Amino acid sequence: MTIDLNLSEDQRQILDAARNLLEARFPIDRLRNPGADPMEDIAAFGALGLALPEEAGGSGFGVTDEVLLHVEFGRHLVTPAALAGAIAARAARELGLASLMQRIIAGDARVALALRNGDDLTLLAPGGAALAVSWGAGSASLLDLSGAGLSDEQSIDDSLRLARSPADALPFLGSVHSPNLALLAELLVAAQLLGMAEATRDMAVGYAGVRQQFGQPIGAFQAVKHHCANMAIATEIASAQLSMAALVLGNEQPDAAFQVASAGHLAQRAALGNARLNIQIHGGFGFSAECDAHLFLKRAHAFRLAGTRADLLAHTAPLTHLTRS
Amino acid sequence: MTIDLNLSEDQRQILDAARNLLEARFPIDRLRNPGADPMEDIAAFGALGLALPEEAGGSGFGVTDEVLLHVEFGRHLVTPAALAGAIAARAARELGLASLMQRIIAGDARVALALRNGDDLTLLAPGGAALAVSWGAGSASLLDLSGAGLSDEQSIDDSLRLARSPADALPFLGSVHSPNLALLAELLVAAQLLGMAEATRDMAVGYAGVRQQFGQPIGAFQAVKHHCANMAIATEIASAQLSMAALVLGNEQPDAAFQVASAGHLAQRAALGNARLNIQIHGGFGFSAECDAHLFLKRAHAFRLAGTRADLLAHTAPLTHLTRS
Amino acid sequence: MQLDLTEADLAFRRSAREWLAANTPGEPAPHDGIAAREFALDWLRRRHAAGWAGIGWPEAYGGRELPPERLVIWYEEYARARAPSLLDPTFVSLNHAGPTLIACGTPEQKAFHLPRILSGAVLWCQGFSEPESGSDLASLRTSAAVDGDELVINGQKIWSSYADIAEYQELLVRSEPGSQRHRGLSWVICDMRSPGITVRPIRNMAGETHFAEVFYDNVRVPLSNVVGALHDGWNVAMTTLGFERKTAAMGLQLALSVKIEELIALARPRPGSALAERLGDLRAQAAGLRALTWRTQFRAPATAFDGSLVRLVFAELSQQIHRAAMDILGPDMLAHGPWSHAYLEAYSETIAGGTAEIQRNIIGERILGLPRGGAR
Amino acid sequence: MQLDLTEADLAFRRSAREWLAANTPGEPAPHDGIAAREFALDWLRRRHAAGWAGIGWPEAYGGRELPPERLVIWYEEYARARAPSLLDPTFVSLNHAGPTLIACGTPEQKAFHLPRILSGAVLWCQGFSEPESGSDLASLRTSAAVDGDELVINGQKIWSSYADIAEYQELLVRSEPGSQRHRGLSWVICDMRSPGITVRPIRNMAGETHFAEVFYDNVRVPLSNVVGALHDGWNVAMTTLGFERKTAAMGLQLALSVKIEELIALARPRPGSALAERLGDLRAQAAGLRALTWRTQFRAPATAFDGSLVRLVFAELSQQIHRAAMDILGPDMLAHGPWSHAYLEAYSETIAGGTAEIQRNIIGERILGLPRGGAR
Repeated sequence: MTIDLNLSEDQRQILDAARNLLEARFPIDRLRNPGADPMEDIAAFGALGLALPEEAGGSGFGVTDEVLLHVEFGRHLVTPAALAGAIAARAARELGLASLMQRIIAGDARVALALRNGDDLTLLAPGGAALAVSWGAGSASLLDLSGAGLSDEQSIDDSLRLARSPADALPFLGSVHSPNLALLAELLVAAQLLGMAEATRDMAVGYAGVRQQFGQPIGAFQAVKHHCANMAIATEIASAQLSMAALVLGNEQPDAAFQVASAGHLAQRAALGNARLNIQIHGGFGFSAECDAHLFLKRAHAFRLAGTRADLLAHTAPLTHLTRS
Repeated sequence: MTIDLNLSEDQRQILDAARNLLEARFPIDRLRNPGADPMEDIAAFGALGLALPEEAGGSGFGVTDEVLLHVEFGRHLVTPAALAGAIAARAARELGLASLMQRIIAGDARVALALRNGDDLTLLAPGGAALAVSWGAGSASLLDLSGAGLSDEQSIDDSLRLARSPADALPFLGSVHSPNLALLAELLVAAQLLGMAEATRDMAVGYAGVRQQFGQPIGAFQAVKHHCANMAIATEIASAQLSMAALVLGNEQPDAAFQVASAGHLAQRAALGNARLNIQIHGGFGFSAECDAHLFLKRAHAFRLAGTRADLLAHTAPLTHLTRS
Repeated sequence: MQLDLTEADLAFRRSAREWLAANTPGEPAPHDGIAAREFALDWLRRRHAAGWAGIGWPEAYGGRELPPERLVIWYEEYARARAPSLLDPTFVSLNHAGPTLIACGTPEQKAFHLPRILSGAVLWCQGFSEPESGSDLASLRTSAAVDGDELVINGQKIWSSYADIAEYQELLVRSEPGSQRHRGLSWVICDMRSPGITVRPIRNMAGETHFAEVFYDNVRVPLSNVVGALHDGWNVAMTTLGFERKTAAMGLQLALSVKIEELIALARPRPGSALAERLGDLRAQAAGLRALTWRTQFRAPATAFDGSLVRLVFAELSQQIHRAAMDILGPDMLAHGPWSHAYLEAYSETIAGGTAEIQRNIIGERILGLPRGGAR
Repeated sequence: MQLDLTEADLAFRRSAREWLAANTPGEPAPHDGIAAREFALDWLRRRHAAGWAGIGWPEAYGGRELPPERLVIWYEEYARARAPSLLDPTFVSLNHAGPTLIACGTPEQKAFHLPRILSGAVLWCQGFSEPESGSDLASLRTSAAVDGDELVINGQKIWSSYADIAEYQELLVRSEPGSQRHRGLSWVICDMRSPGITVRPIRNMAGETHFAEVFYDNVRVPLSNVVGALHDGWNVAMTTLGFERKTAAMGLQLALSVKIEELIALARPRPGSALAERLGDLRAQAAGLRALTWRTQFRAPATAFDGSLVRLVFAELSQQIHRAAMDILGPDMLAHGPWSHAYLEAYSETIAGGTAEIQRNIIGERILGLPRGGAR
């Protein structure tokens, strides 16, 4: 078949390995004792150079493989520094900063994720970061944090710290015009959001199957059952579109920008909608800090802010599958 | 009490009389044999001059009373010519066209409702109409249909005919700048929409209580029960706001424009949302022409088009109750 | 995962595009009655004559046994050409009855019916729903008593599309007296010209009469018309359900995408406006729905329940699109026309073939494994 | 129907406005703990000293017995002055416990407790929910055994706001052993300093600890602390519910309106933009909610179930407003601040005091008269 949406053997292996790592080292429980996620583990896994060519020190996998990995990262609420590192490594390479790229891939140069906020930047996971990455409108930029003397603060998410700075206070290491890199960043954000949507769907369904009220599991009641069905629908459509966008971007097809924007839109909706319903289904417990539900909500907001809200009418939406040539 | 939202004795009497008339002469069933609604009955009831002063040939009631009447009209899907007549009579009076006003109030001059559609007008219920009324942006206009030679056509609603004409092809009888009259027209449109929302809520609840599936009334299932609850919520909030807007407009309080715009917004939502849910709750039968559900949907669309979509940020939304002085 | 079309695929696309450009009917399809029948059959016959009917069907019955990639390309080109809606009177023949016979029919049933279906010689209709068993299909009561080598059918069906203009009906009946729920049903081929059948068309809210009630008064059907095993009709019907929600889905979805693009062209929304966001959201949803359908086609394992999810997303997206049209087109939507008509027709999407509420139950229970409620 | 304020009403408004302008605390209220207690009680004491506490309460207990018009004016001015949220540690005292005692208490109970509540001498908390009976309040199991002239209480409550800083608790217990559902419950005044009570604060998703679990180990409460008849606690609790959803609703709603106006000022949306439509819709909903509450205040008959509807509309509007804030304020919402805090707190609106799903059941069954499902 020339069209095949099954996982390849390679992909299955990456996923298995990633799941083993994440279950062992990144259980959601770890977030109750906040501290920076160990980037060594992420780097040792090869996550930060997964889709870079082997001659550049990467692992030579494709966009679709990397997307699958970041879905798993989203399920485990891995620090935004992982996504930032993967994008920053590419930006460094395109800027010809080979040794910086190597240090990022190796986990030696930690990268914060910079969100634009008017004339200011909000940096996610700035702790110990040597640089920050931001992107938008077809380009990506690296910022030097080494001399910035940033002081980080607690975010609403106990497990995520942030720092704020005027944008012009942070020196540029370089800015590269690269529509594909910007699209890839959007795609990885969508992947992480999808992972959160999957995890909250699973949490909600699991709880609805065991929590008893009025003499039966609450999942037997249509109101809760239909909430779960809506979570499943939002997740499935976002998941399918994410794969499609990854394939199209990987093939450098002309509709990549539209497909990625659609994936981002659907993933944002799924992650936030599911996070909300998950809290609601967990009731009073869901509103307490003792339940993990709020962690997914807060991270979903952080990652949604990392993704742009693309204008879905700016590109052509193709009716037919477009080929490269 | 200086604030009292109970119906006055007068209002109870008007409502009783209106309900008797409407049940006898305007059952929904009548719409299966399309023909123009008898305007004589409407006129004889005094509906077209209800809130005009007695010295002008009206009945001397207030805005709140007239609103209650038009809610009942909406429940019975009375021809838009009734609303058009009530507005046109006022416009004629403000234009000093006393004899035209008398003919309208008496039901002798039938009035079509003109919807603006770019440079064109769409006339609702043009059959036998001598004139048409339109309003917007603080003014109301009367158009002469006598020489227009309009040919009417079937609308998607078998019980409602319409005609289309370039706006400049219909001679103006006059245009009056009257923000209060335009607000009143919006308010009566909202009243009719609320009546439709009430009727469809009642239809849906009635059917959900008797239609059996899976061995019990479908209203016992949360999905249907919550649809009904949502219909009730939308109706109640629109109803409360309609009364508030009527009182405020009747008192000529400075927040009338905002209150009327809010009433229109909530009534549109209730009428269309309830019409849709009513069809869904009736299932296959609801989709058939044999069920009345579709009539309410189609009329709700027609009346929504008669109301403007006011900019709800254009006015001040008061926090406190504003008094006239 | 891969997504690569070959040169041969592209050649196939060109040939489909050319044929459709030359042959797509220019006039709108009639909505009901004999005119709708003739239009749909004529269009099917033209496709059949040129080798474009049933291109995924086995060659033995007139198809071309093309793989799913080619079907996708065909449906893409079909939508691109603005060809007539697939939801026409041939829909049940081509997408329910035909595939069910291919999956469950006897060699004789297949040999007799499939070529007739594909060549546009006959139309089929469906006979599943009953007045008292709308969403609760398993509660159906139309009876079929075995009498020698015949079934004698009594009862009533409803919402049978195009029953008034069809030659055959796929009919689900209770063949085992006293059986409960899903057990004891049979799926039979019913000749609509049989004595004892009365068809009463029902007008729908869009003003059309493609639905009908069908009454059965001692209608005799040979036992050889049972498809699958006697009393095993539920499983056969579930096969049909799977097909309905899979095979033609691609084409129907792309037709929705065409509508979204038409609306964008009509509305020309200002960037950042509420309308722009709404239309952008519809576009993204349509893209996601297409991706979801590709997934059911090109990823194993796919189940009939995936189809349930796709069907529901399709239904609600279709209604959202038509509602947007209602808001964009203004007073023109009050007059008869293709958009106002499509708007009204779309109300059946969340009702026919299982209400949205039932689809959500299925997703909750069959896909997610949530418990069934005593009452739901 | 009429809506006319008198000169005396307007004078009352001026005096409220002036007092609030001079006395409204300028600093933000602490969220939990002793600081929250002291802030709230201090603010209540100031209002009490100036005659602005319990203005609708009977004069005998320190109130002014003002009619609903005056309460409306007071709440309007309170919101206009951006005075501290009514949902502070005194909320249960002033809006649950106090009104319940007024309605159902003995003369002794009223004489002792009401002045203490109104003067800010004590705080009350609620003890209704239990871990296994969240939405299903009638399934509660905390027991109260009659022993002479005392009740001996054992069990556990949860989601008891400010239990760690309150002197008294309105406690709903099963006083009749083996009783089922709504029967056999009693509503008692529990002194939180009684031996056998353990309070464990629970951190919520906004990072605050105003909720708590309360454990009862042979806690002795005099029978004279039962409010209403022994074993008739369900009816007493339903009274409380009615009050909760009515009296303070006006002030809470106007506080939402203040937030909407603040958002509009912050966002300055372009006319016709998606954001403008969204904020306009919120404004209209807030207006409608206000009108709905006026209706429950000024139209007879009003029932507790009307309150259910108002409560649900309020809860969902509150969440919509805070979601809009999240979208408008961008990355700043990730940092601690009043808006991000309020956004997170708003998640409790559709859970605490009966989930949105339960409220919709109540509307369907009690207001609309639909049948109860075997399982819902």
